[in-house]
Amino acid sequence: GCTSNEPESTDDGDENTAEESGDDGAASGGNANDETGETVTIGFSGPEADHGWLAAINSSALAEADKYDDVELRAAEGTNDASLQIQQVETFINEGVDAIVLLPTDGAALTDIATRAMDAGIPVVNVDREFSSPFAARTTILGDNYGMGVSAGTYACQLIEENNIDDPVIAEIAGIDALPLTQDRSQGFADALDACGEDVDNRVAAEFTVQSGEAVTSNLLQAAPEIDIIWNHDDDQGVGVKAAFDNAGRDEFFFIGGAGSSNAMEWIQQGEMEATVLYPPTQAADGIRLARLLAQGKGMSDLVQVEVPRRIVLNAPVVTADNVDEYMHLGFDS
Amino acid sequence: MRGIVKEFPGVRALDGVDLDVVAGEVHCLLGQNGAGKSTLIKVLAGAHQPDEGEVSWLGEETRISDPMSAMRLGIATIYQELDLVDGLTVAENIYLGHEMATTGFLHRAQAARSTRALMERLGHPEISPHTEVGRLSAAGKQIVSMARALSHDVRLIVMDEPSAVLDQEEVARLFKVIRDLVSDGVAVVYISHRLEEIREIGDRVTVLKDGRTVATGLPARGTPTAEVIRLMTGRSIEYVFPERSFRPTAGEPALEVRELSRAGEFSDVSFEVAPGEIVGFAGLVGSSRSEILETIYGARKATSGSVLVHGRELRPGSVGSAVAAGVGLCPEERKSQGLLMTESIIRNVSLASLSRFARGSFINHGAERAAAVEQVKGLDIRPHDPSREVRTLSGGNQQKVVLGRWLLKGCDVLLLDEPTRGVDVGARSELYALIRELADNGVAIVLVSSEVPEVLGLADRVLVIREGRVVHTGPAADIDEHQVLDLVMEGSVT
Amino acid sequence: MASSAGRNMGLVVGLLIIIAIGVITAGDRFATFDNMMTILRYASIIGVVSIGMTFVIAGGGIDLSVGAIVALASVWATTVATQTMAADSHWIVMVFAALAVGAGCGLVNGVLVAYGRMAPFIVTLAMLAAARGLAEIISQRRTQIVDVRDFLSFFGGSVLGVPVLVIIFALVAAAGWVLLNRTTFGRRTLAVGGNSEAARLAGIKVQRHTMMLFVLLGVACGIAAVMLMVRTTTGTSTHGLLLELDAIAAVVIGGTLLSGGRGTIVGTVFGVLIFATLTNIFTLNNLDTSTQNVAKGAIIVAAVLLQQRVAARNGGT
Amino acid sequence: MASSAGRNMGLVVGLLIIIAIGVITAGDRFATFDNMMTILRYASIIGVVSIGMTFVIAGGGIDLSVGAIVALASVWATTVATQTMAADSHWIVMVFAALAVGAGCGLVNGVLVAYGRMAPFIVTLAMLAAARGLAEIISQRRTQIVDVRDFLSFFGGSVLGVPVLVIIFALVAAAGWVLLNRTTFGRRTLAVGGNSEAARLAGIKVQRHTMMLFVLLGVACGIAAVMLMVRTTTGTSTHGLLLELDAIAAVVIGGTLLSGGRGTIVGTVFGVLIFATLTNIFTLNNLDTSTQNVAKGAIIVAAVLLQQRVAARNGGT
Ligand SMILES: Nc1ncnc2c1ncn2[C@@H]1O[C@H](COP(=O)(O)OP(=O)(O)OP(=O)(O)O)[C@@H](O)[C@H]1O
Ligand SMILES: Nc1ncnc2c1ncn2[C@@H]1O[C@H](COP(=O)(O)OP(=O)(O)OP(=O)(O)O)[C@@H](O)[C@H]1O
Ligand SMILES: [Mg+2]
Ligand SMILES: [Mg+2]
Repeated sequence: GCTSNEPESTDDGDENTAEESGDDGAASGGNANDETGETVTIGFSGPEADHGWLAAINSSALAEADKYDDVELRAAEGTNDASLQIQQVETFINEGVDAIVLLPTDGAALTDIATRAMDAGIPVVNVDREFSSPFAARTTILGDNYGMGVSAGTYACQLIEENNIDDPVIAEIAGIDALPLTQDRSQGFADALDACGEDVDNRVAAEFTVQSGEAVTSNLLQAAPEIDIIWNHDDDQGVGVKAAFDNAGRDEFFFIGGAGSSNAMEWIQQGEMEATVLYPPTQAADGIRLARLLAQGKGMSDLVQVEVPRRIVLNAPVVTADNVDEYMHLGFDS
Repeated sequence: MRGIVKEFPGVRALDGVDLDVVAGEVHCLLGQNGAGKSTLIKVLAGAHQPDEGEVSWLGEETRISDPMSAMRLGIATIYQELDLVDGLTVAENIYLGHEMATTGFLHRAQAARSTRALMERLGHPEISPHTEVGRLSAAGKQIVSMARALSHDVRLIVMDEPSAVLDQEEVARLFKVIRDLVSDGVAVVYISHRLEEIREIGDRVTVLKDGRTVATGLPARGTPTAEVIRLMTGRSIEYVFPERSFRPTAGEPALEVRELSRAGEFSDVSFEVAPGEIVGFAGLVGSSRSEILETIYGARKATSGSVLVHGRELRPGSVGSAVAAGVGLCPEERKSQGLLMTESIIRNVSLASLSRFARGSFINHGAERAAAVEQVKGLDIRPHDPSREVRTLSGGNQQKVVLGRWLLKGCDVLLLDEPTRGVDVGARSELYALIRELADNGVAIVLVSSEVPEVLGLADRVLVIREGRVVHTGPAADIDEHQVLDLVMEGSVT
Repeated sequence: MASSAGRNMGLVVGLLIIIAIGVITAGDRFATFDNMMTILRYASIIGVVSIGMTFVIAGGGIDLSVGAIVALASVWATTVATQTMAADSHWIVMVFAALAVGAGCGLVNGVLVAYGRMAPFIVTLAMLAAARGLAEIISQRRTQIVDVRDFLSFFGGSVLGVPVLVIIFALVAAAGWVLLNRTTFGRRTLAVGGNSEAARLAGIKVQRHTMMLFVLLGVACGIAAVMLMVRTTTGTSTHGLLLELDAIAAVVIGGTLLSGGRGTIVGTVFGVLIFATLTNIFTLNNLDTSTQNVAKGAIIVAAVLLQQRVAARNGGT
Repeated sequence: MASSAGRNMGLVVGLLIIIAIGVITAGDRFATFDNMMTILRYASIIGVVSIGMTFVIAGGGIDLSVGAIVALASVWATTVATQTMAADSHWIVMVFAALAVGAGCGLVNGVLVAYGRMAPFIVTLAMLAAARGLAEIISQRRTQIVDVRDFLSFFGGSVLGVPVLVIIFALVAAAGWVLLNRTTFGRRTLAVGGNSEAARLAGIKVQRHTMMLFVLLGVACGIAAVMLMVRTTTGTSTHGLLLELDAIAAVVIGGTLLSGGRGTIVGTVFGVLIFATLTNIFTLNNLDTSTQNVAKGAIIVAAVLLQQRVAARNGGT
């Protein structure tokens, strides 16, 4: 229940929509909220930027904070160790920052400390990997991992139908298998395929790295001499996956990617890739913006609501040759 | 012990050995290198399990399944290879395995007190219970091993070549301890290659040859040495030192040591060795003779002074420079300093002269093997199989392997630190002849030995070292054993 | 004794230098009681494992599987079955489960090393793979949330302002110190690590002892798993990733010989604190991970060199 | 000689068993030339590193930084600057850059271990952190794509159906075998690893030799980096993650003693092939990663035990 959005405070909403500064380019939609307000300190902590997508998460967050004169960012960068990340958040609490943006290594593991931050009066913006308690974050902004799988699966079903493939061989190259997000993506993919009566024939898991992508894919290609559709969870490892295709001289299948790196978009433009399912790394940047608004007590200018909403779930659109130009600017360097 | 058989892969180390020891006697166990003495006592100590045969204790047949059960019976053993833990202190080593403790908690003060008492009894009050054993010399370690054995409540104490690293004075102390033990009714099994010791301390003798008992219960004093040697070796050996043949010639010394010092160990050591000359170092254990040799060799860095070989100064602290100049060292502790235990005899022997068998760094294995075989034959290393792992050789044979390395290398200057340690009488006289022969061929030799007769018998010139200083230099012919001992003890002839 | 103090001098100096850097670069935020507790809480989990690791390394072994064992223990102790049992009876059930899993894994390691005569490196590498795989299978790769409130409130609290986790670490360290320095078990550990043949001839049951060392470390991993469950309120197969490297580094920087035969608990505690403080300072100063890594590498080398030099000056040799 | 064949018997048997499993569970897809080449191509990169690792381990050391060095070398050799130079002159520039970086890192490791007298484990742990951090900084965490076509086409091709990468592996293995078994360098390596004090007193320059071993491994890492660049057409800081564990496992399973003094190149090659074949069979059978991990742990233990038993029967002691 979102009890915080009191209807009577809509009056203040007017000033939020009053002006557009418009100097931030199309994507950022600048407005009165961008005007310098009281200076706030925001703590940001994310997982170790050990591959392109996460590196883009970090760099977009830093870049976003840089745009605002009234934001002082404490970036405790990168770790895959929940215990260490807890230490980082504790440090933020000790320092008394005004808001925390947290992309947890593991949502559940960081829930307790995030709750403590909230109890200490520091609003927490939860990015990407969701906490296990609604009390742990003021706002949650999520990429939709399950939805990503669904998009990929649905698109695969569409391909099967359009191309009249009988008894299609479908392969899946997952990311780090031990991560819940990988499980969510695979689940979504399986559910969507199930809806059109298909299932995954071969599944391997890489580690989000180019090398692991290449290694598992070259073995996968041996395991399945004929493949119709391959969905690769992650465009970072996709570079390796693609190299394995080229090494083996195989291209009989539709190659669908995930996340949406610039490489993937270029491949789509060049016709070397069928599609990729977007999972934008800009959510941390959005997190920074929201944290700033929260700390300054502002709402979102495009909403009538006076306050920042509790939960924002990003869409996971499929980028294909038809619409790639539209999404090109979101592509990140992997 | 009756009909003990112990086989190792490829060797029958013990082939039906009998041994009877009665309370209150010193029973000497003799035999050539590799005869099986150490193996036999390891069976007795529970460190090896015999393949056949039985052990009776106090008239009852028993099975000694591990070292602990031997200790429970009251059997304590001093092993040939000093098996102490370097990182632990003297007291900790002595009580290792039977710590003074209640419910697992140590009584450290009590252990230190008892250690001091033991050291006192062994005549070494200067060794502190808190010293790390790794810092002691070989002799110091031997004394700790003895203290270790005495710390048990023993009825039988087995000593495998305890005197090998000790000097005469130490040996005298050891004998006093043994006599005390014996008079308390403790039995002692004593192994040594120094036959004169047997005569002095032993009551009865058992002789082993090739894993078999060839004689048992011989009276130690009543049996002539020649007879013992014949039993051990199957032939008779002239147990004498070869003729000295060195004639000093004018010309450059092969090795020249000038005012060599190392802080805290020795100072102002100067001497020269001419080609073909043997210079012997006499001195007490701990007088830093080994350190002097190692410093000459560059294995330790001198604080001051210099070493010249054929007039060319060696780079201080560089073994490479010494080896390149033709210097070789047979180190004191063969196991830790000399041998690659898990490698073959061939590879141990060829180690210092590898490049000789290599053409452009590719090794010619045939030539290498042939050279090693020659050393195995020349030194009579047993068994004669050169591809055997050194680990499986008896102590004396291991010593020969180290020697073989430098014989093969063919040095101009050879530094020998206790070269006959643990070598049997037969081999010993062969070694003496060999050292002499080397000298006759122009090699300059520095010999360190704790056996004064050996130094006097072999060397042309003797340096007496006392507490890191040279207290006497002179021709070996001009000095006798007594004078050396006086010098060693007092620093001057009385 | 004197030489052991000397050996630790380098570490004291090292830690002081790092603290000085902390005060200079982030003074007001670094030198607070809260921040100290933050450092200690973080250090406590690695610390407990490192104390156990000190025994295994001093005894001549090594254990690469600690992180995986922590993960498996945390997963096992937070399954629905275990938690239901704990909720019905007492939270001690969860603790017991974690310790039992830890001890069990340690036992397998120990038996293979001691009686199977396999290299500890390889045995524990195999355990690393197997335990993490098993943890994934049991948890079905889901993060399991701890629901037993009593458990969390017992371990999550503080006594006189000191978090229970930190107290646990202190107790484990104290117990480890006594065990290593004041008992026959400790002496024998050093003997086994220093010269196992000599230890055997002295009548020590070397194989059994080696096995016990791994069990001991397994139990330490179980304790660490409990602590991690408290800290993160979860059990998951990704807990303790690369913990083995942190623990080994702390132990070795502390002055325990990797080849065995010498071990110091005080040194290990210092090693852990040095790393934890460093990490905290990195956080306070907004350092990015790449730079952190480079700095970490340089600091490890510098710390060991410093410690060696100081030890050489104070302790001889 | 005889005993070395005996020692490898266990490995031959192990590999045959694994191949049999492959044929039974995935016959038609497993036993094809293409699949064999896939296995070999996969094995070749780990293989080259493992050959180098065999020397370091046989010489009494260990190197945890190989994966990080591979990453750094691959990044350095694919920077815009290097690639521009390579495009302007010759692709050999890239190879040279990778080898130089590898050798340089190896040199740092070697100097610290040999002359700084630090434990190899710690030195290379520090290098692991530092090299990866540096690779991230240089690449700004971007995956750098290889554009130099000549480079890719030279190394990416095949000779008589055998991929160039596999040929490189074969050449490195052969050179390693000769170096270890037929030269003074190899003999000295075993001596240094077996008893460094004895080696020193026998006149071997132990420190210099130790240093050289690390440089040698560094060069092997450089070669592996080139191979990885070819295979993935990229250079990135994430290359070679956990490569160190794979390499060490292969070496030790092969029969090289972790404590030094004994090394076998043939064994290492078998170790690498066993792992690579196993991974391939897992994939062919669609095994999930968790089960793979558990199986891998069990197989490592089984392989080592098998090898020990066979070696004990054939080789004495
Ligand atoms: N572990 C082992 N493996 C194989 N052979 C061994 C082993 N230990 C000893 N031997 C062999 O057993 C025989 C007896 O050795 P032992 O050490 O008992 O001789 P020893 O009489 O003590 O000789 P020394 O006087 O030289 O010490 C030798 O041939 C030796 O090579
Ligand atoms: N009686 C002793 N027992 C044990 N250790 C001793 C004794 N005397 C001296 N030490 C230690 O040994 C060191 C010197 O030993 P070193 O081995 O150099 O003497 P050495 O004359 O070569 O004796 P050895 O004849 O046994 O080789 C001394 O500095 C001291 O620490
Ligand atoms: Mg013997
Ligand atoms: Mg000496």
